[in-house]
Amino acid sequence: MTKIGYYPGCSLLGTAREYDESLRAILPRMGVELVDVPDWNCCGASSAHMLNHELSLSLPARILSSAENKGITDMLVPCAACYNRFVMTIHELNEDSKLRARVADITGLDYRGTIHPLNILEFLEKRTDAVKAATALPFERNVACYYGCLLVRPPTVMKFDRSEDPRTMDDLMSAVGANPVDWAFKVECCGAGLSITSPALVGKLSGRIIENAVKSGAEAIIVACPLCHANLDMRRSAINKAAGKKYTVPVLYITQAVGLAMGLKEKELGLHRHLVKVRFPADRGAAQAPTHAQPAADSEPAQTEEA
Amino acid sequence: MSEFEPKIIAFVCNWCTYAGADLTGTSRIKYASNVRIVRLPCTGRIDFMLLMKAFSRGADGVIVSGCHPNDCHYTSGNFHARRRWIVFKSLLDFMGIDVRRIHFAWVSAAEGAKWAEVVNSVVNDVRALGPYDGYKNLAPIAADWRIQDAG
Amino acid sequence: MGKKTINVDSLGELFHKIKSGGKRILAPVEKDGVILFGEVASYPEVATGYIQTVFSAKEAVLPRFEEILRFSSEGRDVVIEEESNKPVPTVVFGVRPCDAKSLSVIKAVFERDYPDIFVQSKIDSTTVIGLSCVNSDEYCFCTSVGGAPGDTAGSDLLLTRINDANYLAEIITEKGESIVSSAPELFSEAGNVDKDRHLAQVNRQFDLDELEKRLPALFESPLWAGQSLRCIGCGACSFVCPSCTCFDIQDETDGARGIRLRCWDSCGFAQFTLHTSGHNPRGVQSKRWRQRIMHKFSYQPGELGTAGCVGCGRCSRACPVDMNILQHIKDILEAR
Amino acid sequence: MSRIGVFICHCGENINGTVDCAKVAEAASRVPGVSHSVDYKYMCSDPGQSMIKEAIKEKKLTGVVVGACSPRMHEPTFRRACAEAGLNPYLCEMANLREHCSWVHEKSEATTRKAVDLIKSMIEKVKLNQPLQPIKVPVTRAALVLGGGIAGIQASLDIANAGHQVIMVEREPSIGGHMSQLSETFPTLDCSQCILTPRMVEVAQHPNITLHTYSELESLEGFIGNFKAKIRNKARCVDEKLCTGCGMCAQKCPTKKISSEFNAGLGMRSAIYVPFPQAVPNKPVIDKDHCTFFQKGKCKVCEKVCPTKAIRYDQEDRIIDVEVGAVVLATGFDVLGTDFFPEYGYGRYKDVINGLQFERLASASGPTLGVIKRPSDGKVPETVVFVACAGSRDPAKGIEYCSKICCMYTAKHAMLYKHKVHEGSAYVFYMDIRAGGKMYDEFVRRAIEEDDVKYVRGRVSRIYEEDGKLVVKGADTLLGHEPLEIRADLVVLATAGVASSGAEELAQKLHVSYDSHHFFAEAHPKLRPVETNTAGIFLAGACQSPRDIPETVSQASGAASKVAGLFSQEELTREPLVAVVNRTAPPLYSTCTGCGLCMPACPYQAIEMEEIRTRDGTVVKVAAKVNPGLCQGCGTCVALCRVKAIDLQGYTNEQIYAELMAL
Amino acid sequence: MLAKMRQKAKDLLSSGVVSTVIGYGEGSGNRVRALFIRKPDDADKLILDERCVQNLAVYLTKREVRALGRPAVVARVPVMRTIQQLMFEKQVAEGEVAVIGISPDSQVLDFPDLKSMAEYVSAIPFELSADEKAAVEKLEKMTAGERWNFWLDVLSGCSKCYACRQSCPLCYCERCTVECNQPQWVSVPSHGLGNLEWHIMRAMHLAGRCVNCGDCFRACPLEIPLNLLTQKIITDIADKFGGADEYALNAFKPDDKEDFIR
Repeated sequence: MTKIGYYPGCSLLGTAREYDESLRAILPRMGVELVDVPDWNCCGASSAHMLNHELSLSLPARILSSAENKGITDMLVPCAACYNRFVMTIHELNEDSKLRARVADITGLDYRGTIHPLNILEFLEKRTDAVKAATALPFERNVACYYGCLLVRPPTVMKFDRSEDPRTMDDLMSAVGANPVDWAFKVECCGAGLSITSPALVGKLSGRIIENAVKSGAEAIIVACPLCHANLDMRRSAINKAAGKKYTVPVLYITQAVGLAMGLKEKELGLHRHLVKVRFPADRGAAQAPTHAQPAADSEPAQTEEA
Repeated sequence: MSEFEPKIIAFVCNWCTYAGADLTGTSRIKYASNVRIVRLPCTGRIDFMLLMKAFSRGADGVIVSGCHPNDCHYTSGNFHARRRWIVFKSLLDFMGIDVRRIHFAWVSAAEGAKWAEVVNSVVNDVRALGPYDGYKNLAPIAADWRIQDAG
Repeated sequence: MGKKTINVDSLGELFHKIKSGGKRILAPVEKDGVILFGEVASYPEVATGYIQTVFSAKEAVLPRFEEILRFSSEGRDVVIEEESNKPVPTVVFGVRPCDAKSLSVIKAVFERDYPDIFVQSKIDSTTVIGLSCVNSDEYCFCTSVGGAPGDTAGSDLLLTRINDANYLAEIITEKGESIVSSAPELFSEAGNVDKDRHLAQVNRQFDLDELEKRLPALFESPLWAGQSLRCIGCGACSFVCPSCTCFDIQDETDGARGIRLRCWDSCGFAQFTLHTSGHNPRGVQSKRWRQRIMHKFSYQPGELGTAGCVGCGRCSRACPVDMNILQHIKDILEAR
Repeated sequence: MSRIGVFICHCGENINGTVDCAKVAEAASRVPGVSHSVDYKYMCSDPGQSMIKEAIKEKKLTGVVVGACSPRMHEPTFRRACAEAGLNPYLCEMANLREHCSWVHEKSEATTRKAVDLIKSMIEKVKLNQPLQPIKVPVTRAALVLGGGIAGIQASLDIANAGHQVIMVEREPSIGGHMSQLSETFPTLDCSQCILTPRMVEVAQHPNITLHTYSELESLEGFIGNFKAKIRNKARCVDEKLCTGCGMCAQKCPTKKISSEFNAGLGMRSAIYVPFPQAVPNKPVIDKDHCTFFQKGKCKVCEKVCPTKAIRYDQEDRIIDVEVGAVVLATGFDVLGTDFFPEYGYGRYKDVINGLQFERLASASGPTLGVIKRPSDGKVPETVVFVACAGSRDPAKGIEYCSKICCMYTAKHAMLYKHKVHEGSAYVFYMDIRAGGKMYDEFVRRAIEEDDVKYVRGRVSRIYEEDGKLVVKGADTLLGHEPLEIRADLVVLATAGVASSGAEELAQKLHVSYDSHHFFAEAHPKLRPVETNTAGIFLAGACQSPRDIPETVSQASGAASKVAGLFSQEELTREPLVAVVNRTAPPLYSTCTGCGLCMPACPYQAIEMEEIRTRDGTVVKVAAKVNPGLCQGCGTCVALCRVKAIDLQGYTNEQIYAELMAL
Repeated sequence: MLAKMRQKAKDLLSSGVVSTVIGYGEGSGNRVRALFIRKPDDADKLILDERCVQNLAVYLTKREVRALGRPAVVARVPVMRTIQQLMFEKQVAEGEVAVIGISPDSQVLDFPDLKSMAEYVSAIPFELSADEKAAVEKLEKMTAGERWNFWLDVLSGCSKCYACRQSCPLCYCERCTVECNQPQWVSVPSHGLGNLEWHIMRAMHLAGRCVNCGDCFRACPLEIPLNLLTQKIITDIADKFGGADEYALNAFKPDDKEDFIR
């Protein structure tokens, strides 16, 4: 059993409990054991980020330092917002030594830079074989993989996959037997935090994502971020109102989809917590949607993404 | 002897700073007459030993100036010079030689005013530092003669 | 001339007397772990418990660099000032007998065809207080070249430690006498003292005459190349040697005036015999190494009647690559 | 003993106003080695110069120091005067008493003393000056032009018409370059074939031009006036002498399904092909990668049908050696493909094409014979969106420069589309329009006002296919930043102009510096745009950075005039202020230790290693040697050399040392 | 490990691959000296212990040694690094010298050619030891006046015997600039100016080349810490230029950082 640091963050113990439950369900079958980061605090997400620069760095820095002190090197951070904050903090602390010293004063802990935060896709991709091996019931559905923004932007700092047309989740879903469809809204904005201040706008933005996904023949939308799930699933009534149609396409976390492919029960994966019932029309097996034709040559000049 | 007048030797490149000094002339901008200019084709041609010999010859301050980076008439002379000065200035400082008496600058052919400003500021700085006796007393010849001159 | 004894504690007073007589005192002092001759004001500054200084007392008479003359040019003609070189009356204390002997070697070189006023004036104004060797190391071989740990040659006054309180003071020259007479109360009559008992044991390693006889035949021998393979051609052996006397003349000018300086040079340097034509008769290290041995043990004895080496062992101690002259001389004597 | 003449100029009152010239002359006369010292009102005047000449002749002077204005002003004048009097010009030096002394200091004892110091310093330097002769370098009066586009064609014609031999090397089977792929050209909309083809024929028939097509430069050695080039003639498998260009082989060739480079991948061609009808030379080439005979060993249809039996399957590449005096780089540029843009679908959508492909659609000799059709289903598009600045001016994509010509050809494309599909609607997404040439802005206004092309100021954020249409998501920043979606049938990206492939390797072969985008670097952006830092190698056209045809042609003529100027003299003479590695008597032969650390420092690659041999040929030493043809005299190597083996004539170590010590 | 080295020396000699093996042997007193082994059975005189530190590469550029035929040299890491530098400066060509490598933990290393030796030694990070860094920092922390007095005092003993130059394998120039008298760059007599100019020139001529073997310090009769100068330059070049250039002074980066040019 390999051990790996784990930072759940507030959403995975709150509104996105099913993300945590499904994660804890599938990991044992992949031979991975989670080691919680001791005495972790909130990562500050977008609120600290808006209010005070030093605060927005000190909160994640404190977590990183305490994880380092526990000897953790790789730390799984399933929530995209927390992952984004950690990577941004590491980037800024490495760039500016004065800032780093200032943050060290605030947190009282010295960030040494030996820790490496991993998002869920990065983590799973490294263990694709283990996932394949554990797949008992191939998840033969058309799926639209929705990456959202925080995992890939800003590209020069996050340096994860291709920022305009990412592929990691698509590959993972193919690995468990699903058929990722070719659609255009992989990284379009879902409205994020606006779902509190102006739900109608979220209805419109997320609605277009749902619409394009359904048009492309998706039977389920796969996400890797609690905020994406919240907007696409919880705000479904606002979406239906904006689109004037009733969309029933379910929204699953990647960990739930992998869990289903491993034959785990709905309860174990927390599917019952979703607002949009997770049901697939029994008749349709693998639909006839245009398969995601992998571009002939991987002409994506990866280096320009990072330039 | 009247109030101390420092002796400044300037090593300049022909295409930029020398022409800049010409422009200072044509624009009739006055500056201190303590400086003596040695013309060289490029800052790349300025050997670190010339700076050393200038001090041993009794200079109280040295100016080294040439084309701005990317302006060099020979494309890379000033880049090589800059590397040499970074190493050489650090070595002199490490040996305790008074690097406040050595001034490096980029003066282009269009910066006549800047040349006058550089010379004036160097002359004032070095005048405040006084004669560089530490270096001059190293050689027996200079030590006695300077006493003779001072008498 | 006479044997006295002087107490160790009264040396301080003797120094005081000499200083008040207006003389400069040079003595071995310790600086950064190295024993060198340096100017001292009082006896406590003098280093003890060493076998040999790194540089010899030669500096008192042939300094590393000294001014020969000055010149300045007015328009077309040149004005020369010569009398700028007036030696400072000096007492050199703690000179080992081998060093003291070397002063006579230097004197012989600089009197050979015309008197060198600079060396001559310095020798005349220098008084040598010798200090016999109580112990020696494997590099010393004074006894093989006509010297001895208690040899009086070259010293004006020779002190030999006879017990932990007193020195035997042998007066050898008038200068020695004048030192003693300047503070007679410090000295007391010495009974018959067996000096040799207090001296270091330096047994003879080779026969100097045998070496002198054998060398000329070895001029073309390959042994020089073999011996000098590891010699890197620096000047350390010549500069530390008490009897090396080669020098170079340099003019240093400052526009219209200048100063002519004499400074040490070494036959070990590759460019020492470089001709302006580019030819160098001694272009390889083996020839230079041969020259060093031949000069000291063949040419100089033949020309001046005294070997150019006093067996102090400094060259072997200072050599970065351990060219041990004693070993090499023994190899030469065994060479067929 | 040197006999130096010192001549102090009053320069009217410019010097004598604050410097006591008589006192300076008197002081100089007392310096050892000075045998003549006078001052005069105007040294540079005729009487002044004749004073110098008389003094040289009368007193047989061995050196002259003129205390006057800046050497950058009158050094040539006084050196010429000395030469006329029989004294080697490089034994004359100037002390800058005006710009560096009289004009910048008050009238005082100190100013005069400074003038005396400057004169004394120059006197000491002149004592050590050596007589030098200008360096004579023979010139081979033939030019090598790399690249057969409009730049190469124009340069070759100008040089050939100046009466010199030209060797043109073109990589493709035919000359013509990108211009031959264009339909009409802005701003006059005259058809590019009509204005280009006559020039191509003129090149082929010009007696002074030797044309090597389907060939590449293998290597280039030597220096200005004395280059030796090796050209690789790639095997065409067709005997050019026998072939009449009838085209039967291409017609009968069974493999027809190879995407045509000339048509930018929109049309097809056969395995043995002539790129386009007006190709020069009009001789086919066998594409070995796709020819069934070369891949599978059987077919040989072309050999059977060829009336003149010109097919040579066994033809080998040939290396040709030529000697040239100058090289003109005219290798042109390329246009980015659509697969470069992730947000526009990575080139997956057939109906998203680039500018060159639209040119082929619009061209009468193109795959659609000039009818604008969608590559996917061949239908005539009703709505076309043109996207300007696709890739250019985008640091995140690594291309921060503006490609200069896209605004113009985008307006042209929109205009051509509207001329052919009147009722179609054309949108152009742009940041700002750069139409700075003659009649350029008027051309764009015409597209907007007469041809009703809708210009939308804003960037296109994403293009994706939905229900057979291309949804173009953008914004109109002039009309209230409203997000805008256009459902287009065809999208044309005005992609960035980039350096032609292989530019970096070519630059390394020629030791020409290039920038981070692999465009060749000019010697000076404003004052020497057609030269490179390597003497004898010139630049023309878009290989230096993207530019339009008028600028390319004028630059090509500029380069040609430089070459003609170079060839106008029998020999090249250059200032002898070059570095020299010393040679001394044996056994040292040179103080240079052969460490070679100076070589990378030389910006002109002028230093090479030389084996010094005795008469019987044994190598006694390997020491550095400076090629006087290449050395420009910067002296970086001289200051770098630990052992002072290299010295710079005119600024030798001894001279500078003496100059410094006399100050 | 000693036996293996001796055996390797014997093999090299008996097989005729080399005609001389340069190694360490017992010297006078407790000292070690360089041995030039010509016959295989003399190889037993070779020794290898903590005293064997002299940089034997100094003999590789000596005409008399090269005249004996192809040499092999016992080479610890500093000596190997020196040979790598000599190769870079075209003084030693591939195949002209054989190397009996000694790894930091004193294992005998076999290298088919000098290129593989160079690769081996460049893999070992080139940096000053802790106390060398401390010594340099101690001086850097002094004021300029204190540093001036320190160097004047330390250099005052120098007699210009040039043991520091002759013991340095990278000072192989046949006519050293200090012996150039037209112009007289460095004053010959060993007064304050002559010594200062000599040691400045020596340090600058080793900038970007010195491998910090310490032989100049060991060779000086007065053990003047003149390798502090070359160590300071090594630190500067690593800090300011990243130390990636093969020779720092004939390369440059357009954006070399400095804070003193107006």
